[in-house]
Amino acid sequence: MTYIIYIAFIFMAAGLIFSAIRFVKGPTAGDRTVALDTLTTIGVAALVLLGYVFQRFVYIDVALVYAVLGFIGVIVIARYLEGAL
Amino acid sequence: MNNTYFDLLDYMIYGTAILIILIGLYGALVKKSLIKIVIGLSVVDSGVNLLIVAIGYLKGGTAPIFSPGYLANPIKMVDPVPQALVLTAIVIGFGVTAVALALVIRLYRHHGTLNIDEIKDLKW
Amino acid sequence: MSILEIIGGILILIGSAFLFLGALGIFRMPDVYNRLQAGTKATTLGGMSLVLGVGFLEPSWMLKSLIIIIFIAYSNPISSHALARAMYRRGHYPLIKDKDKEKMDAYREVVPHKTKEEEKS
Amino acid sequence: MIYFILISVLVVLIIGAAVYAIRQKDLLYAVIATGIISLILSILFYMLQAPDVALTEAAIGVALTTIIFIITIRNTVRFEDERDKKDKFKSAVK
Repeated sequence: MTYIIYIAFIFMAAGLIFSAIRFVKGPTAGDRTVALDTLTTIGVAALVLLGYVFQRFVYIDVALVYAVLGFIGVIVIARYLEGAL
Repeated sequence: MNNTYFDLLDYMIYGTAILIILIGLYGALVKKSLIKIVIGLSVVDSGVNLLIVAIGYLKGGTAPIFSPGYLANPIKMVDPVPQALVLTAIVIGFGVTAVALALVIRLYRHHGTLNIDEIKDLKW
Repeated sequence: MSILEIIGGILILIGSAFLFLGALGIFRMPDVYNRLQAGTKATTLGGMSLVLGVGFLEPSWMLKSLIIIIFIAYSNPISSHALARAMYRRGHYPLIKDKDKEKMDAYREVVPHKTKEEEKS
Repeated sequence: MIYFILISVLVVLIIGAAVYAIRQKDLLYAVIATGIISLILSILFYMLQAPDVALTEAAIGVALTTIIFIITIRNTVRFEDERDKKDKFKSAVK
């Protein structure tokens, strides 16, 4: 079970790095916003798995709040790009 | 799962926090655009918060929150005072950022520019 | 090792693999719409599977895991749809031939956007 | 060891995002970079055993700060060097 969590953390760290590279390279504003969205989803998953590692039930609330509020920033940026904010 | 993984990582966190403070300070001092100055102040705020929380960290500790999972298996807790301070500082930092951005919008409507070299008169 | 732990471990592996593949898709795909498709669908499946796996590992956390899954399931499609519509209205074409772009311009009455000529200005 | 890798990745990402937010000429991209700084900072708070601080940082840093910066950029200019180019969709304020 320990090795499974190690492998999952390595996968998520690689995902964070790839999304960050796309954020730096991306030619348009949409690419960078997609990178932010992916980073948010990977962050929620990482928070839940870290909560399991630390064995505290209270820690899951952070991931819950993050999943609720994380997409508002992306929607505001999208409305601004659309010209309709 | 053992919790004693912070060997040299705490120094790494300290170095990161100080580096972020210096980067934000550079942005706030050197850049010409007013919004970029506010972004620099926000980055400084993040670095200070990270530094204070890292000072209160205890190796192998857990969060200072009582819950049934903690009472079944009690181990030592980290210092709760810096966390309370940072919790207030985050909200105050957001208020400072909001007021600064409101002033930026007022300045732009009056002067038509955001370059601080072109905003010279004190009265508006 | 009980049966719940085996199921949870397999779900965590699947979830982390899909998160990694979604990020790799963002890195490798050629234009904005392909990157949206890779970066939102794959990471939605990955995140939901990983959170469900943690819920299987600790059965008393299952209710909160299901709530997180519901929030991922409604927040990710909303953000991806808003972003795709913004890029379409801004005048970004996908990687298609020039004669197919006129087909895309035929939808201007339904959803107004900038055409190929206006994009240059 | 695995935490060393994870925290190293987070530290590199947060320093890179800070440098990017300061050096980028386009202010919209700088604002997105501050959102990434806030996200990574929230995960670091979480790993430093401060979940309440992480919760506040997630709520304020990701949603509210991005919103007020975007509203400011919409009401002023998008680019740092104003004479270079104007935003196509910038509506008239004055």
